[in-house]
Amino acid sequence: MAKISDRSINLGSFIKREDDSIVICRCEEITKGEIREAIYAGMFTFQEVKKFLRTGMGLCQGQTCEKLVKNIIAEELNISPLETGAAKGRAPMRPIPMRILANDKEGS
Amino acid sequence: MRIQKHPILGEFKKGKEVSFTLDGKEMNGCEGEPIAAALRAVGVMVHRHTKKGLGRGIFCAIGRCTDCVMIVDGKPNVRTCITPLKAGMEVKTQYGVSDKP
Amino acid sequence: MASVNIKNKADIVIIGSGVIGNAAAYYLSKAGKKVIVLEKEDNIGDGGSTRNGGGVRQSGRHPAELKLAMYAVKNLWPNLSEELGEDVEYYQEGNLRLGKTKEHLKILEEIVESGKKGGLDLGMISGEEAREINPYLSDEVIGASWCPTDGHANPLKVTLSYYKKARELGARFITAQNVKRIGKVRGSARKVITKNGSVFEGDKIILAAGYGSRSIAQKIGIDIPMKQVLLEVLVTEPRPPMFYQMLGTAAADFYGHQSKHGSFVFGGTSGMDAYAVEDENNPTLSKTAPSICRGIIKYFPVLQDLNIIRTWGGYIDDCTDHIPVISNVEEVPGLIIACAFSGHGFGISPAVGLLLSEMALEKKTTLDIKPFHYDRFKTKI
Amino acid sequence: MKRYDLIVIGAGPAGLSAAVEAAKRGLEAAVFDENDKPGGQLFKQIHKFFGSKEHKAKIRGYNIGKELLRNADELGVKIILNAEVVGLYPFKEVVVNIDKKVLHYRADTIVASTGASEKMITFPGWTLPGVIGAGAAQTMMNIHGVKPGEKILMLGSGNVGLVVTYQLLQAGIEVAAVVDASPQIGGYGVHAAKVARTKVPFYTSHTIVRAQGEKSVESAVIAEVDENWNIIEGTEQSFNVDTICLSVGLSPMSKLFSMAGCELEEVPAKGGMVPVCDKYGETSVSGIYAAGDVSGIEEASSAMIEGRIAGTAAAHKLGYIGEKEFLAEVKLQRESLESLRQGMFAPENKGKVFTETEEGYQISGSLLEKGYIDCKEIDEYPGVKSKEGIHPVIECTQNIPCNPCQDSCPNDCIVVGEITSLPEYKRSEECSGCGLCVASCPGQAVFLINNDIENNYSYITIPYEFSPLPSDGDLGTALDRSGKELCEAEIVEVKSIKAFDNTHLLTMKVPLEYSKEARFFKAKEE
Repeated sequence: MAKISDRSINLGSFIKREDDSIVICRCEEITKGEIREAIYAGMFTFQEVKKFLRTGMGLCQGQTCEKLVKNIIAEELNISPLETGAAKGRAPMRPIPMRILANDKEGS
Repeated sequence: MRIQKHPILGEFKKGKEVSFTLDGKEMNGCEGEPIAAALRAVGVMVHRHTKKGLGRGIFCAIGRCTDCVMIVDGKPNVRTCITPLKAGMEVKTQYGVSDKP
Repeated sequence: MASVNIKNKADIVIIGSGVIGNAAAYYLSKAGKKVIVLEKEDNIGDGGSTRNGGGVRQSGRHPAELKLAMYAVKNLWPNLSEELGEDVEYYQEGNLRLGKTKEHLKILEEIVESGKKGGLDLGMISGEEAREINPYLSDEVIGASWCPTDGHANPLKVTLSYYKKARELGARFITAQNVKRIGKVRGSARKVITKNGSVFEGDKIILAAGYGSRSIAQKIGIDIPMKQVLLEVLVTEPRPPMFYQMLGTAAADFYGHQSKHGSFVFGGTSGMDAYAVEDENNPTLSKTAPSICRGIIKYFPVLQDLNIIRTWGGYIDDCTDHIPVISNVEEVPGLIIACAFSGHGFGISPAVGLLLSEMALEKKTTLDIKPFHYDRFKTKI
Repeated sequence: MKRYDLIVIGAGPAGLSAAVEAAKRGLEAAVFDENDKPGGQLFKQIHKFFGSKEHKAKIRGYNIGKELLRNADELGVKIILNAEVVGLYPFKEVVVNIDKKVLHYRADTIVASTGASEKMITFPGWTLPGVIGAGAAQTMMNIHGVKPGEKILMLGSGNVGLVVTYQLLQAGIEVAAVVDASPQIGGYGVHAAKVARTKVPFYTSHTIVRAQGEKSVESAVIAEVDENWNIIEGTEQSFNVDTICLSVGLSPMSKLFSMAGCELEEVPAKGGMVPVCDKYGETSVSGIYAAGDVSGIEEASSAMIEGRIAGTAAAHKLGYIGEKEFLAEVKLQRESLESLRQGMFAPENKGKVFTETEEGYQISGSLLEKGYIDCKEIDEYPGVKSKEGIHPVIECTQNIPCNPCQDSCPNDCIVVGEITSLPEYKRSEECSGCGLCVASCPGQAVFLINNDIENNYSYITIPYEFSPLPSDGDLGTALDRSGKELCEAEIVEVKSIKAFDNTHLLTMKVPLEYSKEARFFKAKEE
């Protein structure tokens, strides 16, 4: 459950911070500042930030950054990281060439 | 960088020495070990440069983080930490998703 | 009924924060109206709006829908990034619908005929001509329909940018609001009552909750004949730019494009989708992605070594006649319904948003909405 | 479609144990693992395990892995390697990528034991090549035999950080420092102590400020933090290192359960998002079980028991065993699991700081802060008592569920009692000086002291697991618990027997005054 459901709450104006340039999503190279700015633009859940910025949408599928992004959202919105929602597990669990996925058979 | 005699594990059973190329330069590694291990053993740290031009290397070493990807035999985004080294492999530093800076 | 908290009163209450609801919220907020948008899920745009292939296509549409698509492509899509202040990754590089057999060509010819009749720049081209446009196509392609003004955009960015901009303009979005029913006041639809007990009130209520619209509409005596159909999408690792056309096939086995990011986004069906288990988890089927991959490889062998990094599923609200309901409900004044987009709502979403805003403002609509009337459904005999 | 009684996903300690347990009862079981070798993290764990005999205490992780594999093999468990599970689909369908084909399998029960991934912290420069996970370091050195770096800074002092630091030292790598933002070391004191005595400094209440380097890491800057984790200005210091190891915790890899529609919950004490399970490990989807780190971060010993419980539950669900046998077996396993979950490092005590033991002994502040017990404090503990002739000195000062010292002593000199209690040395019994307690202590906290062989000299026997191994007559330096050089020391005996399992016993001769201080030996550099 995301805790904040009313999206009209006022976060004030976006103020840049010194550590905004740190890369959070290593695959897609999304910085902390970009994530913070998206939160100010109304992206209040992990999924929204992800869909808006591509955090966790790269090759590794959020293995490294999911927790980090949640923590940033939680900090900005003053909620617990548990209240920022989660990404859904989706196939394939590891990158798989199209040629191999196309070659599906009944196991024996 | 190779551990010669480990106090607990003794000597490591490695595959035979084979040669491969990194950006055209010939190097040696042990057959069957991950490409990343072979590269680390000869002191290579940078596997790729991101779109923004930042260097990346080994990070998780178990195929999860995808930071160590390189172009192997023409294919980009190959996770070198879990891809076994074979004789004659052509390994290239990856820039973004291509082999050109 | 208890009086409604002043905070919960608006000019227009929109149910559903998908691309349709968000677009309507944007155009209404831009017109200076007070708007409340209610979303059932915890996330904005959690349904089909952010689970589709991103086609902005005019070709292959029903003649009535074609007008909406042509209007959107001509007047709304080109400026959308600028208007919303976000790059929605709109590319107008044409649509190739591919055929490999004579039967395919027949299907394509019908599509071309229908499009042309509607005034669309759409034609048949040969396999060679298709390969000139897209050199990666397999030699097996013997012909295609070609619509140079079609394209694609990033559905995630479009849905959330409409949200972002509407929010900036003062629209109030509230998530986790599962609507129980629409309530009437003196004969008109005015109130929206949620399962958690909140009550919202508006002069107009726009019901744009995808398939979820059906049960809400039913409670006020309206039934839209639609069903949920599972749709799956997959995305590959990024590659340097290869082509930017929107792609589809006569056999409708897959569709998709290369995105600005470099990844390829392909959607499709396997034939098992219409009767897939309905589940709030939007599960994918184990055999659909392989089927889509086989489809892609047949037409684009060069893509076969690309890694798939994610697959996902969502449900479309498939209408019995496969065109949407975009309609005032005359018998329930104040209620406007926008649903049953049947899997092709994304490309027309800016136009639909605009039309909905006009309907809510009781203005003459820019385009004819009669064909999308909620009460149009007839029996076959 | 081929259907198994049980499909296990992940051939680590939990998964293999589940498969073994199920196969024992007649289930047809298959285990899929994405790696080219089974065993999960066990084969990276070259240290001796804690616990008691039933938990395979004092056996090294990789040997436990070998044993599990042997068991699985004998029972006909099918272990399929290089098998990447693509997804877990509705109705317990497992789709797996094997040898360039994607195969669909069904199972009546599934145990997913997919393990954990490493948590990360961010700081300027954290994406530089040379910043790696502690797990990555372990994989590189213990599996591939390649040093992850020449000089390393370890970030995080939990058990993983401490164990990996020690393994880095064993691999011949220099460790510049172990840094932790918390004011106390997070892992076992004994793990810290074996690192501290090699002179690796601990910087608690310190954090990394940045990693520096042009192409890859060349140095790391750390600084002290106050109680609110804010950096104290002017405390920055730099270390020239080529590698920074991150060891800030693990988080369960529960994506497969999410895909399968199992209910998940975020439990910070378990490390993150875990499937909601009943006491047998069964998730909200009937027939799908979770075991090991994926259901909550713990030690491999607990993972094995969880695996056994899940495997037994699967056997019961499919009617291979009756209710009575099931309940009896699970009761045993649960007791064994509960005994591991005791003491101050129990999962439920995560984040708590203890100042005294269950018995009421003060916990050394120096141990918590710097990794070693101050010489002034050491006499307080029940394992540290002097006696004429040879006798053990057991510097084990925290309540950890572990008792190989008691188990190994043929003369019953050592008493632990309750598994988490501090070991006590019974002066009434005769110590034969066999050294089994020294070699079997997974924390390397037992030493033998004999002050009665030679006037004015103390003979101190220490556990030693480094290369090269000194020999009789070698001269070197005796180090104290902090790694400080004390005096010249001569090796008078080196004992290496099979039962010691590569923990060698070095006996060094030092002046009597250092009897209570000298705890490590540094060979003279060639």
